Amino acid sequence: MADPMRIRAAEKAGVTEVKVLMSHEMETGQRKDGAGKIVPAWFIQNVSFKHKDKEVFTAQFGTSISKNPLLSFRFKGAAKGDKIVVNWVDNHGDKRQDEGTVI
Amino acid sequence: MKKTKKLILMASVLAAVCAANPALAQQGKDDPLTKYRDMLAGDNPAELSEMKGEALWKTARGPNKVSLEKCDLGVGAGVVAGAYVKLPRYFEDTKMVQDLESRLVTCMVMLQGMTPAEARKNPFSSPGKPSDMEALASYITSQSRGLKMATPLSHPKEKEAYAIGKQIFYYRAGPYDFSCATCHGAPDKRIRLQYLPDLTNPKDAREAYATWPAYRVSQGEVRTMQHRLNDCFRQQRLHEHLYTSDAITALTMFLARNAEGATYNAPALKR
Amino acid sequence: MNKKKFYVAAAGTLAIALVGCAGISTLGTGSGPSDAEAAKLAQQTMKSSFVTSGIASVDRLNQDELQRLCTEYAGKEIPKEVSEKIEKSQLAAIAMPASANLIGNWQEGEKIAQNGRGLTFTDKATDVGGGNCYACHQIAPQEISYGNIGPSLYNYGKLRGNSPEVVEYTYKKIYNAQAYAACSNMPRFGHQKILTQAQIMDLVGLLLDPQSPVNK
Amino acid sequence: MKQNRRDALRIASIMGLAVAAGLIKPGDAWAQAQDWNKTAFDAKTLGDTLKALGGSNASMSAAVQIDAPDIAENGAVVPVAVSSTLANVQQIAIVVEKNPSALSAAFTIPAGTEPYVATRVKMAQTSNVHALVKADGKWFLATKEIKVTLGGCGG
Repeated sequence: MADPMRIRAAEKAGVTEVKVLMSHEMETGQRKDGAGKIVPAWFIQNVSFKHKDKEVFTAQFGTSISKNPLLSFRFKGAAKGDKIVVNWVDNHGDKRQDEGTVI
Repeated sequence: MKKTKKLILMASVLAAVCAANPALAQQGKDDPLTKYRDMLAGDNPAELSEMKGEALWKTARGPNKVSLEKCDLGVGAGVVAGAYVKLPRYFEDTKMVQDLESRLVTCMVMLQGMTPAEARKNPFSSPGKPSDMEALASYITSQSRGLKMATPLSHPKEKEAYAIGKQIFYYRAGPYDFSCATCHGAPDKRIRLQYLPDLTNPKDAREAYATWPAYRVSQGEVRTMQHRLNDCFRQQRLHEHLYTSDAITALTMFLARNAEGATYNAPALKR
Repeated sequence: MNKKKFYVAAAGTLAIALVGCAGISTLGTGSGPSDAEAAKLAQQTMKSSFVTSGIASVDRLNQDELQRLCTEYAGKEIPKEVSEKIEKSQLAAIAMPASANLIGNWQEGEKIAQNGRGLTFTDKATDVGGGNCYACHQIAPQEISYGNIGPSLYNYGKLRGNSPEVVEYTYKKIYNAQAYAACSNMPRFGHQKILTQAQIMDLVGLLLDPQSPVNK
Repeated sequence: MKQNRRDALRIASIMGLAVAAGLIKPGDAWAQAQDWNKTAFDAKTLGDTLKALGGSNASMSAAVQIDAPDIAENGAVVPVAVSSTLANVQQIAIVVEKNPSALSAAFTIPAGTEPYVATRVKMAQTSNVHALVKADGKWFLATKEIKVTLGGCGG
C-alpha cells in the first residue's frame, strides 16, 4: 500500500498555497536493474485536489516527474480550517487519498 | 594608545578569519548552483520518511510483537527527543560504544526478538525496496532538530573510539592511496561542483555532521551516516565495511565529537 | 543509566569544548590512548570491520611503504629526507611505454577524464575504468563541472609547449604523481594500474595536443 | 453529442449511487474517472505535444514565466515553476525538449485557481524546458535552457 502524503495548505490574504509531497518511486521505464533488465515504468498519472467537493487543481504526470513528487499551486476561496482532499492514481491503478487542513 | 588600537585591529582581523565560514562561501553569488539549492530548500521528501519512521517506531513488530517505544537510545527508555545529538555513546548494557543504527539493531534484537541478521537485513534502500532503518533514522534524528550536538567523551571506551576514528580518518590505503583527509582535509575544496566540508576545521565539521542523514536527490532516498561513510569507503576504493561495524562507529564518534556545539538540522536535503 | 554518572559525563564534555579558532587536531582526547596505541587499535578495528566485497578484497587495507609514510606524516610537515626518498623510489618504478610518441588521442583522453568509474566494490573487474580527472581539475573549458583539489589544467600545453621534456614529464606525472610531490593527493594512475599506458597517453594528448580544446 | 453528455451524466449518477451505497470508495470512483492523455505523453517534440493537448500553434509570450535554475546540480530533481500574468488561464504544461518523453506534466487551472504551478522534473541531459500556457483558448509559450551537470565523486 502506498505511504501517506505530506500536505501543507496555508491561507494568506485570501490565497491558499497548497504544497504536497507524494511518496512514489516514479520509475521512468528507462532504467536498467543490476542484471541489465529494463525496470518497467511505474508512475503517478493523475492527481486531483478538491476543496469542498470542488476540483481546484488537477495534474497529469508523465514518467519524468521526480521520485517522491512535489506539487504546489495557489487558489482563492478557502478559509483557515477548511479541508483539502488530495487523490492520486498511478499506472498500476494503485491510489492514495489524504486530507490536509488549511492553516 | 597606538599599540592598543593595533591590538584591537589584529584581534578583529583574527575574529574575521575565524568567522569566515566556508559553508557561506558555498552559497555566495558566484556559486552557479545557489539558485538550484535555494529552490529545493523547504520541501524535503525526507519528511515522508520521517512520517513513515514514526509509524514504524510505534508499530508492534518482530517475534515478540512489540514496538520500539521502550528502546533506550541513551537518554532513557523510549526517549526519542534529543537522543541523536548525544550519540554515539557508551552503553552499559552492551558494553559498547554505539551509534544510532547500531543501537537500533540492539533494540530490535533485545526488545522485538529479531535475530541480528534480520535487524541488519536492509540497511540501505534501493528502488522499490525501502529500508526500515532509513525511515527510523529519519524519524529519530528529526526529533533532535534545533538542539546542540553534545556527544559525550568521558567513558574510556568513548575516548578510545574517538582516537581510533581519528586514525582511520587519516589512514591512506587502497589503489587510489586515499584517506578521508584526501577530500576532507583542506578548506574550500570541491569535487566537480560539490563543496567538500573540511572536516579538520570545526566550522565545517559542525555544519557537515549536523546535516546528516539527508535526502539525496541523486538517489531519491534518505541516507544515513552509515551509508555516507560506506559510500566514502567505496569511493576510496576500499572494500566494504560491515553495517554498524566498530570502524564506522569509531569514525562516527570522531566526526560527531568534532561537531560539538553545532545546531543539529537534519534530515537535510542534499545533491 | 545512572543519572549522576550522566551529569559527570556532561561536565567532562563541557570541559573539552572547543575554544575559539582552534583546529580539531588540538582537541584533547583526555586519557584516551596515545596516537601510537590508537594506530594499532585502528588497524585491528578496520581488519575486523571490513569484508571482501566484489573485486575489492581485504588486502586493500594493507599499506605499502609510501601509504604508511604518508599516513604517518598526515597533517604534518614531511621531513626533506623522507620526501626525497619517496620521490626517488616512485620515479624509479615508472614504466615507460614502447611507443616513442606519448601523445595519444585527445578525444579518448577527454572520455577518460570524464569517467569516474572503476575499482570500487560495486564495479566489475571487466569494467573499463577512467581517471575522473574533472573531479579535481579544470581541463577543457566546455566542462563547467570541475573540482579544485588539483590545479587548473586549462591551457596546459599552450603554456608549456610540447617539447620532449614536457611530454615525458606529463606522462610520468600522471603515471605516478608521487615521483614529483611526495604524499600528493593524486592517485598513482599507472603505478597502481588504475589506467593503462595507452589511457595515460590519451590523457597526455588531451593536455598537450594543440588540437585539444584544452589548448584552444 | 447531446446523447453522449446525457450518458455521461447518467454514469456519473450511477457512480454517485455506488459511492453512497458504500460499493466504491470515493477514491476508486475518482480513479476510474480519470483521463490520462497518452498521445501527449508519447509525443517526442514540442509541436506534437501541443497538438496532442489540442493546440495548433503557440506564440512566445513574456506573460509566461519559467522559474528554474540555470544549472541543476542533479538531473534527477530539477525544480521548475511556471506562472503567468495572462487572464483566464485554463491549462499549463511543462515540456523538456530532450527527454525521451517530452511532456513532463499537464495541469488544469479552474476559475479561482491562480496561474501558477511548481514541481520537480527529471532531465536526462542539458535541454530547453518549455512552459505552455492556454489562456482564453489560445496557447502561449516560454522557453528556458537548463544545464544539467555531472556531480559527485563520479563512481
